Amino acid sequence: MGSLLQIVFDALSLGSLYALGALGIALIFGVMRLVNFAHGDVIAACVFALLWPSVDAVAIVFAGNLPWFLLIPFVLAVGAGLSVLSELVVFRRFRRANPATMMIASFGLGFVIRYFLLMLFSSRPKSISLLPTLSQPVEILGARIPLLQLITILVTVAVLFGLTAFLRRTRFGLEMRAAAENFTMARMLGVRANRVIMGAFALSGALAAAIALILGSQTGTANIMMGANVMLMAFIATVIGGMGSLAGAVLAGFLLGTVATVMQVILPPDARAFRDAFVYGAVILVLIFRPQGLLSARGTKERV
Amino acid sequence: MKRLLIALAATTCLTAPALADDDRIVVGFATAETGFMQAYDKPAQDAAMIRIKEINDAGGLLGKQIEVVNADTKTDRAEGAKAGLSVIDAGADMVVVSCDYDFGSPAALAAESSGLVSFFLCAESIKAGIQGVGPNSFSASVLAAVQGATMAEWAYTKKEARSFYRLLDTWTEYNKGICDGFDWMLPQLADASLVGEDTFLNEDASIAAQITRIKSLPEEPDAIMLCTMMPGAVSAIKQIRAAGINSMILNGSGVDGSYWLSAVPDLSNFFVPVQGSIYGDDPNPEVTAFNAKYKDATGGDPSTQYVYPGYVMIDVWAKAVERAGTTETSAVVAELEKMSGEPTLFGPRTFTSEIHHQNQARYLIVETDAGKPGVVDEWTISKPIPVADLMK
Amino acid sequence: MSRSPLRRSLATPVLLGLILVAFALVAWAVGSKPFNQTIIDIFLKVIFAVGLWVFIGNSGVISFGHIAFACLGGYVAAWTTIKPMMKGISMPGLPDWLMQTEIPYWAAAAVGAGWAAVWALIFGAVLMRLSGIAASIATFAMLAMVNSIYSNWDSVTAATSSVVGIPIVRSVWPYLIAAILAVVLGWAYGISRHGLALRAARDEPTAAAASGVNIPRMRLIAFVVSGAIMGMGGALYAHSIGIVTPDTFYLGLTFITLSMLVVGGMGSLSGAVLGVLFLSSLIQGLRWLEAGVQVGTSTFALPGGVQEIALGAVMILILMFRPAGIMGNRELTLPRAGSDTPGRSGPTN
Amino acid sequence: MSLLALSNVSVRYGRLTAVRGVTFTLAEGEILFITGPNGAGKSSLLRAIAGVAPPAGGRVDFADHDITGQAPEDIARLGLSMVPEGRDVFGSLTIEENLMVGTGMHSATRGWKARAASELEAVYATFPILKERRHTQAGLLSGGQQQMLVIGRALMTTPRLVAIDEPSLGLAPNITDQVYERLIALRAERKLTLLIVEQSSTRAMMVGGRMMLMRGGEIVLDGDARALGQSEAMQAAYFGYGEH
Repeated sequence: MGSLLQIVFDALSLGSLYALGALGIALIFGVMRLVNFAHGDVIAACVFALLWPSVDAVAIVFAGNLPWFLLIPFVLAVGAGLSVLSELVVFRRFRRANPATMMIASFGLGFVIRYFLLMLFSSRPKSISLLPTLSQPVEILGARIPLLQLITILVTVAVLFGLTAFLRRTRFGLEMRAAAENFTMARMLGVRANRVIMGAFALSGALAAAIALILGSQTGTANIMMGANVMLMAFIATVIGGMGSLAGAVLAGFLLGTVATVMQVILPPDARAFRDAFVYGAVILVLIFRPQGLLSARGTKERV
Repeated sequence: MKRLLIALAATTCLTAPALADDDRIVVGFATAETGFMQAYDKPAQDAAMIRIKEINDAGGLLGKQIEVVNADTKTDRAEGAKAGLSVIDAGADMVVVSCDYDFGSPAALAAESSGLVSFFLCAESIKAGIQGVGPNSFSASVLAAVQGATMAEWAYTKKEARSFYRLLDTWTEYNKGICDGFDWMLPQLADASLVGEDTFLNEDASIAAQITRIKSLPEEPDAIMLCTMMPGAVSAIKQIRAAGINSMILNGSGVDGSYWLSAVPDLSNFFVPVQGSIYGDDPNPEVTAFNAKYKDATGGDPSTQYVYPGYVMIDVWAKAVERAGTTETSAVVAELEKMSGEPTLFGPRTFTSEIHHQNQARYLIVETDAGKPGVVDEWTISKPIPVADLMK
Repeated sequence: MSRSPLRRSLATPVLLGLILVAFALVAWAVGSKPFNQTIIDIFLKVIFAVGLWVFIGNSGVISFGHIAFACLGGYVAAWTTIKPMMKGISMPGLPDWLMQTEIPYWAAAAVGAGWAAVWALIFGAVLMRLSGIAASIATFAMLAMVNSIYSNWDSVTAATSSVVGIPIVRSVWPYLIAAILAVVLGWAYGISRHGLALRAARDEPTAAAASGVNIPRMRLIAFVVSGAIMGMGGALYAHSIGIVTPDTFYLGLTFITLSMLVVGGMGSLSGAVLGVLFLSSLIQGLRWLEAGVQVGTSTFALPGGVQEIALGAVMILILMFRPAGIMGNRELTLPRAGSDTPGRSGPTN
Repeated sequence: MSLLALSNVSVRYGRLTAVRGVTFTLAEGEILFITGPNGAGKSSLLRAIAGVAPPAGGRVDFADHDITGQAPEDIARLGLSMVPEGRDVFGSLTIEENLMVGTGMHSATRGWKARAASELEAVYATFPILKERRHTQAGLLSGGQQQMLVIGRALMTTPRLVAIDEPSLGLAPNITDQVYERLIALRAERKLTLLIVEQSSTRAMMVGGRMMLMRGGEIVLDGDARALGQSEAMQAAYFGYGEH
């Protein structure tokens, strides 16, 4: 019982990360058909924002020393700001480009961010003690769960509820949902394109920052490649979920987390190293049987 | 240091290949100045520069000053091959290549085909040498397998560990090397047992599933052999401790250093093998003196033990050149292969015609207790790991 | 019009081939080993970009998976050209007949192409039923799958460790021949019935489907041809540096080759080739600046890492101002007699 | 004073010219039908006016503003409401949410919420079925209901000009009648100007007003709907007799 519960928690916490990532990618895809490869690098940049640039091995903690009630808004603001900046400087000029061109441009941007971080901080992973009180285990129904795992799940649930409320209850949310479904039509109804897109980028950046906070506290390191893995999985989750469908992205994120966790549990030791091959194989299968994704967004026209 | 760098930059002009002549001895560094490997290559290269400067200040090698040429591998294999060829074109007598076998071998292969001696800065795979490059290639560090074997035997003998758990990060050959050494040693330890094993990937965002497996054991193992490296190591250690597992954690040298300890506050029961101590408590006072010299040259303390192989490399090579009376490859290789227990600042070194690497070495054991690392012991495995076992 | 369309389009591979020959001649004339290696690297990228173009350019489906075929080809080179004794140590799980095989590098490139084509056929049969982003993701999943298998199948691929002992070929000519071969293959495919039909389907999917074009089958043919070219490139890549590892053939190479294709213009074969030449020259130029350039008495050098940042920035700028790439869907051809602008025969959107 | 004025507007997609040199003006309160066969360029013309596909040449003025090449949202905010062909409902939004999307453009003015609420009631009064299913996802509606929804949604923005592409497409004749009744009533109440694209001239002849016939991207006839509809010239021009 205890260990089953543990597995459930493992799956949920990993799925939470993927779901948050997928949401960040789906939000932007929804409003401008951009598959944003720079998302992972925004995650990394958020963690590095806590440090003072230096190529020494020892990290010079800067903003990371703030109390949590300042630290969290600070990181969220960095994520949102960087993301909005990328829209202003780069993506705004690609509104009429085809998705493939935009995708490559976003990759180029990610490349720039990554090497900028590399130049400032070097490739050596820096350690930071982010929110150290979260590293304690807690006892739930006979299972000892790391507190952070619990918080990750709770934060994700809170973010999902908050975002749902935002999208359902506010005018901005309404406009964003309308724009995600049919951008041109929304504009013809007077919805300001730039405002909605900037909003989507800001939200997506804040979600990246949330992942950064979780990853940072969980791993205790800042590393220029740290967002890459989450981003790839999130990217896949977005597609499996049905591009443009936010609910689908979240669902698929949790599904991927569960599949990866279950594979790790049930595969024999020799096959465990091939875990990712099985996961990717499953992805291909899902796409063969449901090429439009698990929950395809109604009315979303694909343009690739 | 700054003047040294300017001198380096001036000699780096790739477009004007200099011809080797007898008045100069040139060491070519085909290492990463940018990209991921830079953080690993640069410190060892700085240490090598210190030894070169010492030799030059003392009158040079065979009466000649050692000169240095550089080329950047950009942490890229194809660029590595180019960098190797550039320093050879610039007249290098010996080619120093990147720390990691995968990234260093293209340049080493270029040196090998030009008939030059090559040295890996700190590669710890058996392939970094005869087996993976050719008869003129060497590594300045110690095999990863020796680290795993050292930790197993030491924990068994000194800490009375009997039940071991093996957690392998399949990301790199280095990680697998540590676990291979552990696997070789474990059956030789009477009534020591492996109570479980698992794998993960360095980039895994969470290793919760792997930890759950450890926790579902009837009782906590005495020791967890953790075969991984940065950056995933910190994450794994942090998650293991966060889950409330307090077994001793044994590692390879890749996690040496105090720079990351703030990520896991009050870490205890954590053991790492090192070639020399960066914590100022090395039993050999000359190591502490070297650390000071390193700080003078670079402005910072050594951050890990991987600084030291760079110094050892120039040291043993220069001795071999001195003894051979020439930089000619076959003579230098012959002298290197005669070294058996050759004393260096960081323990004795042996090269044979069978293996250009250390399959047995003296290691200092560093224990981290309540977040403070310090040398607690010294250990040399009871017998060298046979080459056949390393090649399996 | 006096000249036939075939002869007119023949100008494209001839011109591209001449440009490649010119690069090889420069390498030969300069005689510097690292420069020679740089040119070899460019030729390899040309092979990869042309391989990508055969599928992406003609079908309009972005594939992230083609480097997997380069990986398959690279390991074929390892399996067939390393000395049997060394193979026995690093890859003991190989079947006996393969263990004993030792063939020259050019044969390995051919076998690598064939092996990659076989797998392209198998994967393609499943994947080509998809289209759009689903297809792109599925190709990506294929890459990740191949990478994961090759990174862990210890006895046959030596897992993540470098496979060494692949004979190194440092002469520039074999790579030149292979690059020209890839260009000719790409051109021949492009003007073939299948290539034309696939491009028509790309531009007018509904019309093509209505006129009975079997799009999945057309895509599959392109997938196999491009897989073969990638396999050949992968094998030669292995011979250019002498080692293979699975992560050589992963995201890094995928994105750099894809970027070269997009910057050059994925609508045309000339775009694929010129994109490689342009970005490679840019990278090389920036590297020289990074290493330091003598200006008068002082040395001017960019700080390390600027090269990558500048590369990313230039890529973005090119895409911003020329979204269809440098060539903008046009082919390089001889100017037509009269006042017409060059290159009108390329496919258009 | 004209509300909408086009001068020499052309629209191109790649090398294809969809609209060539169209010039006309539309006065406030006027009703204009544009008819013509498939591919005549009617929809392209509407898209160019609404700013969705900016004209390749020429100039568009609306309510004393040059709107050539302006963003669709800015044009919409000047009071030009467009109902494109193909029932672009927001499928995952409810009916009421669909109707409310366009009201946001007035959120800077005082009392907009109250006005939006009364507009909503007015739309519901015209199309009671929408009120009945107000919390249903729009994607689940039938084609006719979706058509009602998009027209209602356009009216929610209190526009000065409504441009509708094929309002009768897929609607039952009695519903079409209701739609037109409502539009004509609004025209009387608020001097609403109407620009309606219909493939056939039947409806134009019933309703009356001005009619233009497009063919091959050009306006070939322009005049009173009833008079034109009965003329021989109309038949000939529509089917392109005597051209080939």
